[in-house]
Amino acid sequence: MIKKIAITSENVDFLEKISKLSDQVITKCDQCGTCSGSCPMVGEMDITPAQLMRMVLLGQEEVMDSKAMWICASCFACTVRCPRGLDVSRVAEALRQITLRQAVDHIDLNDIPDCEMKRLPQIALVSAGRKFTG
Amino acid sequence: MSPAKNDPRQKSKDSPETSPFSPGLKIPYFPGCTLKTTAKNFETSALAVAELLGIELVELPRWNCCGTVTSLTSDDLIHHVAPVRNLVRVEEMNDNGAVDEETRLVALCTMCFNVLKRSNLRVLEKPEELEKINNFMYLEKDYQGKVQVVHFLELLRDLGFAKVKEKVQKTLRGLKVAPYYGCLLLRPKEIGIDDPEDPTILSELLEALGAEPINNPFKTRCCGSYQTVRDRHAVAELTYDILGRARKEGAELVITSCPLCMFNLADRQKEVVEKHPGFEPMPVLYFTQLMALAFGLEENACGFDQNYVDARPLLKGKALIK
Amino acid sequence: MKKIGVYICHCGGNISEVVDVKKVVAFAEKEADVALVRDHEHMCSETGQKLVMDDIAGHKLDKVVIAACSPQFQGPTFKATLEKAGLSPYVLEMANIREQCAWPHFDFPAEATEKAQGLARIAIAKARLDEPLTKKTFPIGKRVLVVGAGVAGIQASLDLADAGFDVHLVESKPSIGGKMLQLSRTFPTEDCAACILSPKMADVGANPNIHLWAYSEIEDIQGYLGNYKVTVRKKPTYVDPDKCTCCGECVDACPVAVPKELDEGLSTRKAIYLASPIAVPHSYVIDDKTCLGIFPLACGKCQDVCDPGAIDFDVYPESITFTVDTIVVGTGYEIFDATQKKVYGFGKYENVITALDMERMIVYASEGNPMRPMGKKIAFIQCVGSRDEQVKNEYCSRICCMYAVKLSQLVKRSDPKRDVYVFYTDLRAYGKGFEEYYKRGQAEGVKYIRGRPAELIEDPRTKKITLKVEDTLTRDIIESEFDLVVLSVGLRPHPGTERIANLLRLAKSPDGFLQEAHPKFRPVDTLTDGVFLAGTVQGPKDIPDTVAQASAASSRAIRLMNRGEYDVDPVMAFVHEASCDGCGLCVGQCPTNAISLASRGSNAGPSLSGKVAEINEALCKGCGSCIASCPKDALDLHCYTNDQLAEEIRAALAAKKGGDVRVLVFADDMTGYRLADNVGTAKMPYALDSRIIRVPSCCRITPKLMLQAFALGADGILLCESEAKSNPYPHSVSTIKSNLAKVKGILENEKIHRDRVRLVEFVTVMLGGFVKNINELSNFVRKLGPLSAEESGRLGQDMDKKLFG
Amino acid sequence: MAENNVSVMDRVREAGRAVITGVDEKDIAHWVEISIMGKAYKVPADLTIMQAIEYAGYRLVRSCGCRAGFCGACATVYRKKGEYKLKSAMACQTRVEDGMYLVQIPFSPAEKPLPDIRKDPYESSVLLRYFPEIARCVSCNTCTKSCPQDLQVMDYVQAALKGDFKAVAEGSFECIQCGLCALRCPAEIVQYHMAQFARRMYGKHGSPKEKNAEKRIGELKRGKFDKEFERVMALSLNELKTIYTEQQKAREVY
Repeated sequence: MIKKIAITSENVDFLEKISKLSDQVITKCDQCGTCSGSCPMVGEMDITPAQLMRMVLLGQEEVMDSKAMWICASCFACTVRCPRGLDVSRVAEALRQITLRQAVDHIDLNDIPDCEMKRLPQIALVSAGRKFTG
Repeated sequence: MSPAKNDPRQKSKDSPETSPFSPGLKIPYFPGCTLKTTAKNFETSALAVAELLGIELVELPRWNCCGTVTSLTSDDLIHHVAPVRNLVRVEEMNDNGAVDEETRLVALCTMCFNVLKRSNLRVLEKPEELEKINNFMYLEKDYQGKVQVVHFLELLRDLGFAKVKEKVQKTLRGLKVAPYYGCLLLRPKEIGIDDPEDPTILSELLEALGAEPINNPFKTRCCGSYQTVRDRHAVAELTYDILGRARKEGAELVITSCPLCMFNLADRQKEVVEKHPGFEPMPVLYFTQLMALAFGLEENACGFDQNYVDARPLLKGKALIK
Repeated sequence: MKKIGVYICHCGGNISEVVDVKKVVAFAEKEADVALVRDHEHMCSETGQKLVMDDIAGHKLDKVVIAACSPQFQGPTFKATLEKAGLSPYVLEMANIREQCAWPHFDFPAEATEKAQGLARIAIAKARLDEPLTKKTFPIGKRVLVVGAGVAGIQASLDLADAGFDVHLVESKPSIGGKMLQLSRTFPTEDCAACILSPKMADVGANPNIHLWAYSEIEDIQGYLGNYKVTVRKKPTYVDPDKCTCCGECVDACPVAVPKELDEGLSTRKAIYLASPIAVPHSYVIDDKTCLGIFPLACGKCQDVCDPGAIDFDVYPESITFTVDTIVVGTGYEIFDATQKKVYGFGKYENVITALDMERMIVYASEGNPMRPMGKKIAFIQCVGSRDEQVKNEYCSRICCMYAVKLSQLVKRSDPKRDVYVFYTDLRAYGKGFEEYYKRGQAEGVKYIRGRPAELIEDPRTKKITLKVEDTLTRDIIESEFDLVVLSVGLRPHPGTERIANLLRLAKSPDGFLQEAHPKFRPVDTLTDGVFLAGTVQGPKDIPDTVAQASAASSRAIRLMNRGEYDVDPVMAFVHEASCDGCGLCVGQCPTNAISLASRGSNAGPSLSGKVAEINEALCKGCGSCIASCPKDALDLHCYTNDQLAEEIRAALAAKKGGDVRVLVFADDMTGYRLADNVGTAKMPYALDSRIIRVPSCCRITPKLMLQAFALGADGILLCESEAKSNPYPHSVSTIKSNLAKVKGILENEKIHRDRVRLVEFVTVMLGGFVKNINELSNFVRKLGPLSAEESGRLGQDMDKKLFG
Repeated sequence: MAENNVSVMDRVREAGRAVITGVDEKDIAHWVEISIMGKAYKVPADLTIMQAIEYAGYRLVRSCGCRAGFCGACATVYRKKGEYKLKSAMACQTRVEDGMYLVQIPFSPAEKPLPDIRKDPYESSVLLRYFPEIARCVSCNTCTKSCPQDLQVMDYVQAALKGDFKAVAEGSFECIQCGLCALRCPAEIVQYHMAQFARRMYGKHGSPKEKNAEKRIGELKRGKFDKEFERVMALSLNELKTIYTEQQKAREVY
């Protein structure tokens, strides 16, 4: 099913919000796809990082429903390669923050199975707490 | 505060300090929570080799969580409080004479290093943010911006790998080791300690130890980091690729400098084997463990017993341990 | 007793509907030295001009003042009029009572009329001191230096030589031909590059008007338009071209094999070699970096086998110096060093090559002796080292799209079973026949995939390359193996350009290529007189563009030279020898090095060094920036002399009544004055108490003149200068700033507000800004109140001491 | 039982009144003006916050307990005129000051996992397992600032993160479980429960055995106090009441 999208002033507001939060000039994105090709997690994602950038650029808030931003591991592989000097991982963070700031956590630390809890090192739990809970 | 004087933004190797390695050198050291628990062998081995190199790593008093992952949004200052608070402790150490004119803060854990350095950079570039944080922490002394965050590997590079070589008792000849860098030691550029696409610092260290560095094209590919909590199987796939590749390139052993990489590369091999029964487990060590071995330290300093995949059979095979 | 004719123009009501022309006439008649005053409906009309000519003849006028529109408009017309009437065009002054008076002040007829009188007075005051100067003319020869013998240099040289000019063509390599010599075929027509280039190369070799300095470097260039002294260092080839029969025995004898430049190191050559089968000059060269025969003579095998005895190790570099009149720079480009793009593993992976490598491979393949296998599955990666902030090259290299379109279909056509892909971000087929050529490639089965590959990984065993990329159109991640990956590398400025740019003071644009004088109207000129740009030295371009630009450059050079002389306005600095004491302070001040110290001529004067400042009029650009540096007022500028400006200032302040204020606006020719005209044309009102005085550049307004202005009753001074980057005198803004600092300092010492004098940098479109700044200053000084007689008095006292201590 | 309840409440109410009974407002020299839940009151200057609230006529049936600074029930927060800082205190231990804005806050709700200190392994990960939220600590130090016992709360939370039972136990030793830290924590950590668990684990597995306690247990086992027990068991309810009241009088706190 091909969706029709409208481009309205709200779209611009969303773009501006994300641009401000991520401190990136998202409109500079040239859609070359370097970020996607560099992303170690892209195989797990429902939309590619470049697609994510595109949707933000067009102000499609549906991007918030995608999983991509939660799958991003903030490894900055895209950051060091983007020909336009954009930091995609910061854009992903901005999208995560918007959700988390509405007190909607992505994971509940209490749901982690005990067997995992026994194994996981602090560093993993703390960073997960940072990225997935608000 | 003038960053120009001792600019932490400078990579330590470029910093013009005169003889940064006076004998009996004491340097503030930030362990981080994981080195106190699941990565004890990282710390013990590191402290031991540092001592042999004439460096005393003085643990930061009252240190708190480094912040663990840098908060990347423009307005989220609260998450930079933790790192800055630690930097304040370093300045305190200088004020109360715990160390002598030593504003370098050494980290072993790559993630701690990355976060501390990045927050330091940020508050130095944005004085207004530093002011906010200082006001927020009104119970602490203000952070003056004097601290320079360095990774233990940088310290070794500054010291010179030749010096490291001098200390080698038992050269690791014939040991094929693939360095694994991961992300946070190299990225983003302004934080990284080496070329983000083609780093060599660990290979140089290995050569100093007499081991044979194996180039793994996936040496800078992310291990999945904290995603290991959300989706361990996805991470296990990355581990499979990275280690499988190292094996393909001829490596018998992989070294890393990050406790999270260690967990994802080593402990996640459990999941890897479940999915890929043919997978041949690959021992993963902290680079400091190999140093300890090469420096002739006894096994408990090396802490081989605490690694998920036991490296000892391999090392025995190479007659490096009994 | 001067005889000044003053003419007031109605401009068909444009002026007369606001300004009471009769009153202006009446006013002008009372001015000293004025022989006659007339008004006319249209001064610029035939009748108007005739009127002037008749008066010059009839009343023996020696100066003419025309109060009408802006001199930017009809200035040239009236200058011509004066010349026709046998007067120097430099005794014409115009009072701009349309753009600066009638139009902006249309709402205030009375005040406008008063101002018009004031403007007329200023013009008359200046006219009094006008000298009957004539255009300066300098001789110029027909000698041209062309630097770099790539396709640009070759084309420029041939054009110039054919036009009968004397060309020195300098090339650092053993043979001319440049990069084009390495190419397989040219897009979009697929001509054999070497085949179409070799005749031109031969022409160069054969042309008697071209002195070819191959295997030579530019050592030094001194001088200026019409007199550039060039020193060339000729490297020894150790082979006497006259004796050499090109038998090639020596090559077989030579034991040293090194990577061959022509083949990008894909093949080897000997230490003695012929740069290319079609090399010009067609003569062998010994590469003394690798030869074993050069001090100490350890080998000498070639010498033994050379029957004609053409080889002589006992030769040394020689420096040759000659003089040229103009210079064409065509030092070209080098390809981006792909090892910088680490993710692509060039230099590490044997199956990752550059497009230039591919050009050579195709050449060899087409000759039937392929230098290496190409494989069945080939990928081209675009924008390698272009449009990439990570390697600090943000620009598009323009040619990579099309050469990839070419190479991809050449390899596809040579073996249709091949699988050929081009990975691109944007495909730019902008040129004539380009799009059609692109389509042809697609039709032949080359597949274009939109996405920039992120990384290449080599298989340690098969050495095949795995490429990872997002197909940004389908949003799929492609991860797939290739036999060969070709990097479409971009262009970088040639390292050799650096020296030349420094020697000739040529500016660079942010991308590192050389900066043209004007991006639209002077695309091949530089800001250094008589120096022109040809080809990729100015920026990436393809062969036709390069050739076109080379021809353009040569014709621009010809335009300067073919008359045998060239004219310049006499707006130039000159020295009052009587007051120059040869201290030399001014020498360093001149941005074009036009000032030097010469031994004193006849008329004696105060002297420290026994020398006196001398102006090289061929170099002087007439900016006037040197004048402020002279503590002795020994320096001056024709057409804008110290006395003239002082008189203009005096006149501008004359009618100032007690209590009201006056702001002097000095406007530079390039921008400030034109801006004032635009503001007038737009009928934008501004402070009536301002007076605009035209200068070549505000750096002409010395601190002393500013102090004089205050002393004479100015309450505020505004300097309007073109912003530094579009300023014809790039240094002027900084000079002005230092002058300004001096004056502000003195004002402060005298407890006078430092902001009474200001500088504003403009571009010609900032109309609002111009008005705003004038009004601001006028309101500002209005608030402060006019300078008291006592204050201006103080500023007037021993200015030299204040300025030079 | 019910009767018991009432009598306890009566004691409490008496205690409240005890402050002002027999005091004639005319005799009170010093008064302070405070606001309780946004309403202005004038109260004698020498009252505690809790007494002031009760003087103003409020009846505290929660957020008050031992009135002796031990139970932690009356922990509260307040602001003062012209200050932006939100201060915290034990209402029963802090004097009212002029211009205080007061409200008696309820206990902060908190989930308390029920670990078993006998079964649970004495290893660093166990704290995180029961209290994963400590991983969310941002070291903002708000807990320390809000602790009425002036404990270095943040420091012991950080110690918990490192699995250092001893540091947590010692750092939190004087915790009275008032819950203000948990109430103010932006990371929604329940510091005091975690600390209690840590103390117990440390007590059970970490800390050295206490000599005297073991001695006393021995004595009990050996029946050294059997006689005394028998005597008490024999007493009637009223006798017991009197003994208890005497004891209480002896350590009267009002």
